[in-house]
Amino acid sequence: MNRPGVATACAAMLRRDLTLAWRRRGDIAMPVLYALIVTMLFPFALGPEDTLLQRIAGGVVLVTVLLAMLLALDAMFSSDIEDGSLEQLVLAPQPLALMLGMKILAHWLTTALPLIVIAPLLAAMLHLPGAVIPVLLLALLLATPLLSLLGAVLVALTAGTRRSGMLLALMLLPLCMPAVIFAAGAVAAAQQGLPWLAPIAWLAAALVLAVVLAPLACAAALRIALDA
Amino acid sequence: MNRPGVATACAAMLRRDLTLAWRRRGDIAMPVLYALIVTMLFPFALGPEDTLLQRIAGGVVLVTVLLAMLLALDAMFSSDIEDGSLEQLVLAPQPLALMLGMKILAHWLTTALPLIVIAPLLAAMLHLPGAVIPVLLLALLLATPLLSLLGAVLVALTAGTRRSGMLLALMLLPLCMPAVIFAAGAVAAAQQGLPWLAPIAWLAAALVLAVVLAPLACAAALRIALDA
Amino acid sequence: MSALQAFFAMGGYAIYVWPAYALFFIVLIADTIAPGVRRRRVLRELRARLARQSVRQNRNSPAPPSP
Amino acid sequence: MSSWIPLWLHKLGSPPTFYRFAGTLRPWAMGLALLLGAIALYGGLVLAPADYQQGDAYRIIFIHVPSAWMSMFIYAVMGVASFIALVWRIKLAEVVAMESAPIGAAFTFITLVTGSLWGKPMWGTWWTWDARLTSELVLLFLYLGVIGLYHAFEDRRQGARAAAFLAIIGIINVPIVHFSVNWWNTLHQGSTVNIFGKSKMSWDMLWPLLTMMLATKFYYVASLFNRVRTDLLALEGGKDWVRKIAEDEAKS
Amino acid sequence: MTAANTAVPLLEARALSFLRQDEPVFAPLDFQLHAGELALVEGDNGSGKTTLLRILAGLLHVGEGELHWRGEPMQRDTCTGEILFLGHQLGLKADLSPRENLRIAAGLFGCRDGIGVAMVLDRIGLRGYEDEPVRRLSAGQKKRAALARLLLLPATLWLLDEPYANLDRIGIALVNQLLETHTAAGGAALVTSHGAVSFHGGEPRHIRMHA
Amino acid sequence: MTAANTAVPLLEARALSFLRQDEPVFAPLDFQLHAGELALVEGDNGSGKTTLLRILAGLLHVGEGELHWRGEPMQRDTCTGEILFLGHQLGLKADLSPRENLRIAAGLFGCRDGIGVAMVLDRIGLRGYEDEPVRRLSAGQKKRAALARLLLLPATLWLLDEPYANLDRIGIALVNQLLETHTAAGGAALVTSHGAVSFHGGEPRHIRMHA
Ligand code: HEM
Ligand SMILES: Nc1ncnc2c1ncn2[C@@H]1O[C@H](COP(=O)(O)OP(=O)(O)OP(=O)(O)O)[C@@H](O)[C@H]1O
Ligand SMILES: Nc1ncnc2c1ncn2[C@@H]1O[C@H](COP(=O)(O)OP(=O)(O)OP(=O)(O)O)[C@@H](O)[C@H]1O
Ligand SMILES: [Mg+2]
Ligand SMILES: [Mg+2]
Repeated sequence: MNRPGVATACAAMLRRDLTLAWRRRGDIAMPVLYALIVTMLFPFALGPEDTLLQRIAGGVVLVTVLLAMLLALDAMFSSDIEDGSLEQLVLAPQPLALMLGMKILAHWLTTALPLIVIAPLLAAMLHLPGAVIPVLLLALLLATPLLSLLGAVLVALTAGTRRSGMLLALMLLPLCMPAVIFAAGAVAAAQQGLPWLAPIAWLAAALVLAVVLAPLACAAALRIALDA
Repeated sequence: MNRPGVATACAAMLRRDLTLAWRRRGDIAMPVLYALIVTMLFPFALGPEDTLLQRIAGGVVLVTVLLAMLLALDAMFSSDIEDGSLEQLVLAPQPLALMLGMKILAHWLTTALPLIVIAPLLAAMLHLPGAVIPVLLLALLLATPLLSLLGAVLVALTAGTRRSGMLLALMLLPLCMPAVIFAAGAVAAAQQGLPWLAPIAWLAAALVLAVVLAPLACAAALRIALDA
Repeated sequence: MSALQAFFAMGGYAIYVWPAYALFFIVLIADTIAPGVRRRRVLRELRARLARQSVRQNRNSPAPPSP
Repeated sequence: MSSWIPLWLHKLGSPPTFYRFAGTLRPWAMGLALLLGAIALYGGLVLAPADYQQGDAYRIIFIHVPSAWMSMFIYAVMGVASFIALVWRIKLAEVVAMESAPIGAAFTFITLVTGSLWGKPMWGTWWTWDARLTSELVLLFLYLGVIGLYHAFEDRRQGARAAAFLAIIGIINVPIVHFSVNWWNTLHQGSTVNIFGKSKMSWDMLWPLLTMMLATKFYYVASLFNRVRTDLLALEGGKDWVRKIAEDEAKS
Repeated sequence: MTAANTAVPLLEARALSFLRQDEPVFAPLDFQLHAGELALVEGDNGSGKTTLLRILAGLLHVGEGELHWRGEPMQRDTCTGEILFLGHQLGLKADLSPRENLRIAAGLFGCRDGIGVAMVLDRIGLRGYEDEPVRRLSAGQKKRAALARLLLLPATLWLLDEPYANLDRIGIALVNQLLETHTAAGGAALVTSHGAVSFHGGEPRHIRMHA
Repeated sequence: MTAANTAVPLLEARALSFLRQDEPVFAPLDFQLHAGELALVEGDNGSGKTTLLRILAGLLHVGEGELHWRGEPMQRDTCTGEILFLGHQLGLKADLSPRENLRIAAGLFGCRDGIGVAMVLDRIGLRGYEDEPVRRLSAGQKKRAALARLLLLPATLWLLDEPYANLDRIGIALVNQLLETHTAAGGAALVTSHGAVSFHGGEPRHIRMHA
């Protein structure tokens, strides 16, 4: 009998989620397309005035990317709960928090990363100055994992309930507002040529904290959710 | 043996979907909260400049409401397919198109109507002039059922597939673009004091067409989706 | 400027005209080649399917019981 | 299958027959396409004079306009084939509809790119949200939607039926593309070519354009036959004639 | 309703088969089902029993061969409302109670004369669970809630896919009794099952599936 | 592994019960399960069999009473990886093939010495379906894919909730055989089932549930 090491188990978990995402790659593309649509609709809805678009570009891209991420958040554990996979995961002789950390990582890789990749395109569609784009990307690189981690905890908490949607949105709003404010602050500062390091540093600090604590919280929350 | 009349069946169908929505009323609130969050984030992301916000208010509200509707569209038939309810509906001795029409109506009542109700609030949050709000509401009242109807057909078409998300977005984009253009056109015209009846009339014409044809198309598409 | 040079210069619009023609040909050539590639894949998969099918048919119904 | 469909059509609709028929006809169609294409290119790029307003940039017309016509023509073919496929469940019609889509998408893409390459010198911009341009972009999305839907189903015939359905819904976009210049006054040119009446274009420019149009039609036939043959193999995998082809090919 | 074994069979299949990716799922089938008869569909796992039932219900298209309903080619509207199908998916909304689920079914299909939802739930053994959301029921209770449709809805042909699975002994006996009453009243039923079916009203017909 | 019936039972329940909304789901239970033993959990629909198995698996919290594992109070980490649970939900991802599903299970739980995924799938009767997405399998084939875990994963106690449902006769015989091999090798199993279990290796223990 050969028990797998933690590394093997982590790899198995990550591979599983990535394979599943690949099988349903249409759903990966969904947030991306969604973000593209939103960005394309703005010139229609507001009229194609360059200065106006440029003025709002940074904010629109940030809000769009973060909201596109929320789209995919809700489904993070639901299919695993329905088909009984989560039970099997809980029963496995592996640290649950770590396994959930892998799930969150897979989620970030499959939803946030594609969004970050197309963010420059979105920014260009709204004529954001090229010099600001690196700052935008940096802000997104820090804000999106933060959102994934916090989101996972909340999704786990609401997993046992039937009215998850509203609760999720209600609880996420206050949690993601600071992330948006700091990220948008950094982008706006960069656009005006001011120093943008401080808000980025805040984001980074929050991210470090979340990486350590969120998987643990997530595991505890899921055990509660299953116990009914 | 007493076969129910069409009216009874319609009522049963509508009641069923409304009851289900009420049981999961948290999910009804989700698009509303989503729209609220987006609208609240804009001032944060762009800075609270009244003139700028006012300039983009009409467009932002329209885009937000329509996108919030898209959120709920994907799930329109999925749970019915998974638990076998759709099979039962197809086998019932009732015109399927009519039953689906009821489902679409229920969907509109539970997702679009709450959004329309809070639209004035959203508009006020972005300082849209009060005089424009009736036009905005009229545009929404015509554009949202159009989106529900067209969306239902496309959701039905993709119901049998595994990669529904992306396809849905891909196919909806071209179909909802005209609705956004006309609705935004009407609002913009009203805001500038120009006549806004023509785009509204176009929307109304499209809606009438869709009301007649979409349920039929939806029924045909669902029969194809089940056939595997 | 030779006639040929003039021809390639396209009255100063070369950077618009020639990419257009290049794209036209590249896309159509790709469109011509693609089915051949797919054809080979289809036939390969078909052979794999036939192999799998013969496995299913030859499967002796009761699983060989051996602890 | 209704009896009024003539017998030969019915026969031709049988996959193995069509496979052979398309196999023999395809080289001829391709040859004609190449020949006519070469003539049209010579006529358009060398013989035709420069435009007095647009200079040599107008020469993009010889691919832009035939591609644009093909993008709509193929959609129409796809729509008709889709209709037949849905009503009579003829397998060949499904295949013709589904394999037309990638070719149509290719021509639509060419139209969009050549159009914006032409637009930069003429209008000073690569892209505007003009009605014709937008509706052509929508056409591309429709093609992509049909292709995507077809491949999203596990059962190919089911996918073909669903996608055929989408193709029929989307057909309203074709008249919108064509008449958009009349209905909304926009940047894009109105009709300048008129096949039956008098065209607003000089004959020197018109004949290469019409020749190119014919060339693209033949190209479409050739490409379609090529694709349909491949798809028939994939669809009829259970049938003996395909198994024979598979085994023969494995040996050689 | 007619007595059993009249001249025209209720349902007749001739060389019926179904194709998935152009391969037949099961060997061509020929069978007749008369009013008042019960047919057991037998076969190993994956032999195509569920597929057959879905074809008969009109959910899948006939691949090859023919299907006749009361002597005429079977079409979507020839037998509408006469067929009751119970599949592996039970067709219950998990958020609604058994009572609400049955009400909806009755609203769509109608209900038999003189039979009410409360009575049906009582007979099927769900007394006390009428207003519990289906999600909170045990596997067998869910199955019972789905089977309650058999009692409530009017139908000539029952297509039951493994109706015995998840049921306890009382439940199994109940299903057998339902089948007897139904066939005695001139109805017909096609049932798939792996367990022994101790059906008392006459020897059932057997349809064997070969993959 | 130890021989059957050693002094310390593998699993022992003392006045075990579970409360839902402060009401006991089943009457207090007392039982012992030794290595090498098979216990049948019996009871009508809704009597709490599934609930009991989920408690033993550690998915639900013990309401009242005590639960001991090898003589010590049962906690999450005392028996980690020794228990294999198979519930009404099979725990298979529908988009993955049986092979991929088993690979994941092996990655999390480890696998028995000298046993590979291909071999297991072959024995469980899924030859030719190894790479089909689980969604496309028939009900019985899905069940087999889930049961393949029994062959692949190392575990001392099997908790099987209606393992026979949806299986054909060959499949049922296969499960019985698996249970025999497992108990003969010193493993233990708790099985719920409504059908007859023709278990050959000694008389199974019976645990009766009363709602
Ligand atoms: C991305 C940009 C463009 C797109 C998507 C586009 C699309 C189309 C389409 C779809 C047609 C066929 C219309 C029909 O026959 O119904 C067409 C025709 C035509 N286009 Fe464009 N076009 C673009 C840019 C341009 C530009 C920049 C010019 C020239 C200044 C141009 C000149 C023409 C001409 C002359 C025709 C033939 C009109 C006729 O005889 O009907 N196009 N284009
Ligand atoms: N949706 C599907 N797509 C593709 N193949 C399928 C699908 N459903 C079933 N199959 C295949 O078709 C065959 C017949 O399946 P079916 O479900 O009819 O079997 P069954 O007789 O009901 O088996 P069981 O006793 O296990 O329920 C099986 O080999 C199965 O793998
Ligand atoms: N999630 C739940 N929430 C509330 N009550 C539940 C839940 N699941 C089951 N119950 C109730 O608890 C009781 C026991 O259910 P359980 O599923 O354990 O029964 P069971 O013995 O497995 O029955 P079956 O043979 O039908 O599977 C039932 O009365 C059921 O209604
Ligand atoms: Mg089955
Ligand atoms: Mg149970």
